[in-house]
Amino acid sequence: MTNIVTGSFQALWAALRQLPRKRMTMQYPDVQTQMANYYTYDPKLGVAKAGYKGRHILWLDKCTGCQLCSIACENIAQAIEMVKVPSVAKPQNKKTLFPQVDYAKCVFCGLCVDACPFYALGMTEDFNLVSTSKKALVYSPEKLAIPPNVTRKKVEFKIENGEAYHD
Amino acid sequence: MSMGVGSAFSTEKISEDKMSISVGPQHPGAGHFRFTVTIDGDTIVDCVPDPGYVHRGAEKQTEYRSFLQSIPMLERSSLTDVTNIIMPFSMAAEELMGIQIPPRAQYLRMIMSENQRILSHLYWLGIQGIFLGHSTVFMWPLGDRELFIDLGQMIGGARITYSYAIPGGVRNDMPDDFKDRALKVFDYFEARLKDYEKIFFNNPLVLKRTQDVGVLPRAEAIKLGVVGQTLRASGVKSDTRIDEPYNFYKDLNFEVPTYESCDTWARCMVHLVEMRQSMDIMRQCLEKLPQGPVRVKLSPQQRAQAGEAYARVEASRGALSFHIISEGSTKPYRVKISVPSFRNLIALPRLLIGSHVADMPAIYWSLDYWPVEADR
Amino acid sequence: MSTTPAQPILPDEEKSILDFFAKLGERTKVVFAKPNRIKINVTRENLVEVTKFVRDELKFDHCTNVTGTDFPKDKQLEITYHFGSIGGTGLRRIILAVACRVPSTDPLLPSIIDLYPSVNYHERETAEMIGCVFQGHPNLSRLLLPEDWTDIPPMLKAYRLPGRLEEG
Amino acid sequence: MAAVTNFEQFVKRVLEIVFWVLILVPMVIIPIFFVVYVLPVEFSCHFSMLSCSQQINWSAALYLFSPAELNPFSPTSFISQMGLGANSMIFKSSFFPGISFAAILSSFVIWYERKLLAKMQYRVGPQYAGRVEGWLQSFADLFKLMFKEIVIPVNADAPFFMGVPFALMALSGALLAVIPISANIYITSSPYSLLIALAVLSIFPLVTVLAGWASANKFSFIGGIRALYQMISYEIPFILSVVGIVILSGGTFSLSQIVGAQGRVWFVIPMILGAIVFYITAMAELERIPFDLPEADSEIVAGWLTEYTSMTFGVINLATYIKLYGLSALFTILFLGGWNGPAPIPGALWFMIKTIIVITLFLIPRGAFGRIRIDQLIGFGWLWLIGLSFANIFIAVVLKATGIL
Repeated sequence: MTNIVTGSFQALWAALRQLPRKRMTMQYPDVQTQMANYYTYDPKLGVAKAGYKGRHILWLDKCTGCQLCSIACENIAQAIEMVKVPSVAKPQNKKTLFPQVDYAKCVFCGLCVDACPFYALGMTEDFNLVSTSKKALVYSPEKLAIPPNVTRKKVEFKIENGEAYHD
Repeated sequence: MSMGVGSAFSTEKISEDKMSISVGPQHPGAGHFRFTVTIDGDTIVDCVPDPGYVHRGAEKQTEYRSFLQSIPMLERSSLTDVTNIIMPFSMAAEELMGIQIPPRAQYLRMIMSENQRILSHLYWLGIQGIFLGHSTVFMWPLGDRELFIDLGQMIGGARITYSYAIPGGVRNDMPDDFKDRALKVFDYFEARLKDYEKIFFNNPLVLKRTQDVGVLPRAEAIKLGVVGQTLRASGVKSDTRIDEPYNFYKDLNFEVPTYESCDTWARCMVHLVEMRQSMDIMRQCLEKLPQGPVRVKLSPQQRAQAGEAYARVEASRGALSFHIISEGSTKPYRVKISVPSFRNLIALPRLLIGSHVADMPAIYWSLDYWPVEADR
Repeated sequence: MSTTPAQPILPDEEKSILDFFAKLGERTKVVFAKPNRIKINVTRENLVEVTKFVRDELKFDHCTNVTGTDFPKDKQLEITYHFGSIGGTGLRRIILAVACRVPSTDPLLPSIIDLYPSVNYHERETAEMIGCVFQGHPNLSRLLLPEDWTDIPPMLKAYRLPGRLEEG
Repeated sequence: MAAVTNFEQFVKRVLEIVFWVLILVPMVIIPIFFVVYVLPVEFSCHFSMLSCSQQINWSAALYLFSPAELNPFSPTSFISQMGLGANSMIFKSSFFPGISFAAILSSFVIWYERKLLAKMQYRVGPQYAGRVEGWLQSFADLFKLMFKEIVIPVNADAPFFMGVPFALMALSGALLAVIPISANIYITSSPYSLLIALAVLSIFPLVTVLAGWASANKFSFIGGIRALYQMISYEIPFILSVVGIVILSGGTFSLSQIVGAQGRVWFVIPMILGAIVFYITAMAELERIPFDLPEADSEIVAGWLTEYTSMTFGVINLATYIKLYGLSALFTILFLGGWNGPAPIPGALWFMIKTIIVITLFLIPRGAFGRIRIDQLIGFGWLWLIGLSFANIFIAVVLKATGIL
């Protein structure tokens, strides 16, 4: 019986001592955490560089239209399609073939980045891709080439004095 | 109104004094899973599990994909346990391809795997809390889980599905600031676990609900072939990390917790101690982490030798093994996944029959049954 | 993880298991013996007998996995039981695979559920996925597939996933 | 204020107005009405020689027969003569201290509970409704529930099924009727008000089992049966725990007189065992964690509430929280000296402060405990609580016989 009483009070105390602590909740639509760098792949070393795997970024100056990313995606999500973009004329890409990503299908595994031998594809920290139509989720090569612009206030996940909170 | 007549789904006619209730898939006490229990008063007299609501044919799907392309699909079978479910696949594939991965990659795999174990156990703890009516223990672990999700994100680059342990090593090296952050998180969380002990593991009402509930004796646990926490809570010191050490587990010091009481409480405690162990293992890994490459360069369409490989690891819920048969092509001929949830399912009717209706969620979730993983 | 050498050096436990199977003579045929992994072939007539030896003499006390594989070239189905041991000394690292080949046209084999209660759901899953019948199993009803599944068993090579036309 | 350009904005604007009217009426106009019309009457009661009962003998009928006697320029007397004044039964039972007051208080108790629980659980709780810490969250929920469809199951016993929310609301109102807020603010005054409160509380399990039965759902049925088990086995220690109070206060069942008997010392000090038993059993009566077995969501979906939707669910919830207020008020009256307190703060305010502290005590265990099992619950009730309440009666008898109190 004493165990029950002391145990109950200990449980109550463990709950009540959380009252003055700082909150862990992140107020997401107002703020967001600072994500890591771009996820990129170094084909010479054969290893990737750690970073957040958000939406892709396409460096148009480097893409040769070799379709390897599209082939890598073939049996995974079939999200990458090679499209002709005549308006973007680059010397290394005579056929003006560039990848176009459908984010309704993409699973963000990043294996397309690993497949690119020309340092042309990376993944950015932009994860907020919500849209009201499926068509808006198809990112054309020109849209992929724009670096993301995150306007939200960024917060950090801090651990101090036995409290973890977003600030 | 006729209560007590069998439900529309039951095949047998049930006598008037018994009632059959269908738990799941739209019941808050069961995930994508259904089991029909027949109750006599407050006692369960029969239980028929019915898995398969989220069967997606992962084994069939692998026949169409190369080894590398199977990874993102396979890890979605078990979202709380992604590294552990693809690691044996990669190990078996590497055995068939005849390659050896560098030590640093193996250490990174261990770090991610133990991080994943904490994530899975915290998720388990949250659901076990809410199944016992304890809403605070639902919120706390799911909040503190965020810290470990962040750790995983630092290395894996995603919140849940990293596709990290691929055949040939790991995708990328860990960032430089990982070690400091990880040690900070472990210190915080170890202090926090004392609060968890007070509010859940030593809480008298939780003890009342879990002790001597759902007892699975040692001999029966071995005979039924259960794995993981269920086996260790029945007093069997069995863990693939010790039985058949993969990666570099044989170089590390860690204890496998076992309990002799064989009940739901023991299964809870095994989860708690394993979380501490995992943090300890990760500390040791960060200490011993060797320098070197992390990935063997393989073609995305790497060809495997003909033959068979059977690789197993200790996943968060127990021993998880992949049996891969290859005929020498770029795609596996047959992949069979033996998942801990599916192997533990056999204990569910055994434990539920004879127990109270009120203990049903507690026993069910103490087996750590993850329907998506079991159905594959 | 290393490449399997042609003649692997086997630890003592594996050797004693192989010696035991050698004693059984014609009833078993060792397919491969690597460290930690041994696979033997048995015919369906000898399956129950051999698994009884495996359980009682070799102390492999539970089943970890049952794989059903379709070999359309041989017109055969291979059912592979993987046994693990907890009670046996030094055997926990070993997985013993007992394979049994049955013709696709007559996919009957005896159930070993009386010897190993742990194969219950594994056998049910294999039966519905590959279309074999485990004689003596008390309840071979649908487990993972939907109740209204009317196609051929899905793990047969003849079954093609809808929407995927290219060669698998 | 942007100009209304299309139909969508028009509808939005109208809904906004309706929303604010619905918010303002209970939140602002009723309190203003109370301050302007009721408080003067209250104070005139205090300071005049007239007793309150003499002022309320006017009714609307009088106005019909002799309108000339009314003075339309004195709003106080006009309202009171209309039978709508602060001392009229209609005002007291429906506004203050009756259902409206309790409902508004309950809605804030719901918000308060959610915030408190969130703080214990390391999170923030409701935050957006009302701009400041989500203080209007209960009203937002209320409007959400209002726009939901009421679904009556095919096999349900529709009259009983739909009658349950009304019965629960009526019972909660009946519980409030006998609970005085201060020496002068009460709905009815009866020498047997404690007995009436206990009698009303013992009807609740019948309604819950009726809800479980009428829903034609197995989970509802199990929940109803569990509620019946739990409430009936906890009824006995609940009633026994207040026997000591009755003994100590000289054999009276009137709540006002029980408060009067606590002038010297609050009964919580001699009757600590009774207070503990009352607290635990009241928690079981309220189906609050750790005794929320009848609506255990992980076991039996939502128990006897499973089939209730929309405002039927809302009304049941509201009735539960009004019951929470009623039981907390009862605890305050029986053990904490009711409206007794140092002079500058009026008695009613003292009463409210104490009641809110008691409500907090009822809310806190939800953050620290899980649910217990039905056999453990009943065993605990019969084994410990009844024994403790008998010990409490014994203490009361000893104290009374020795003349200490």
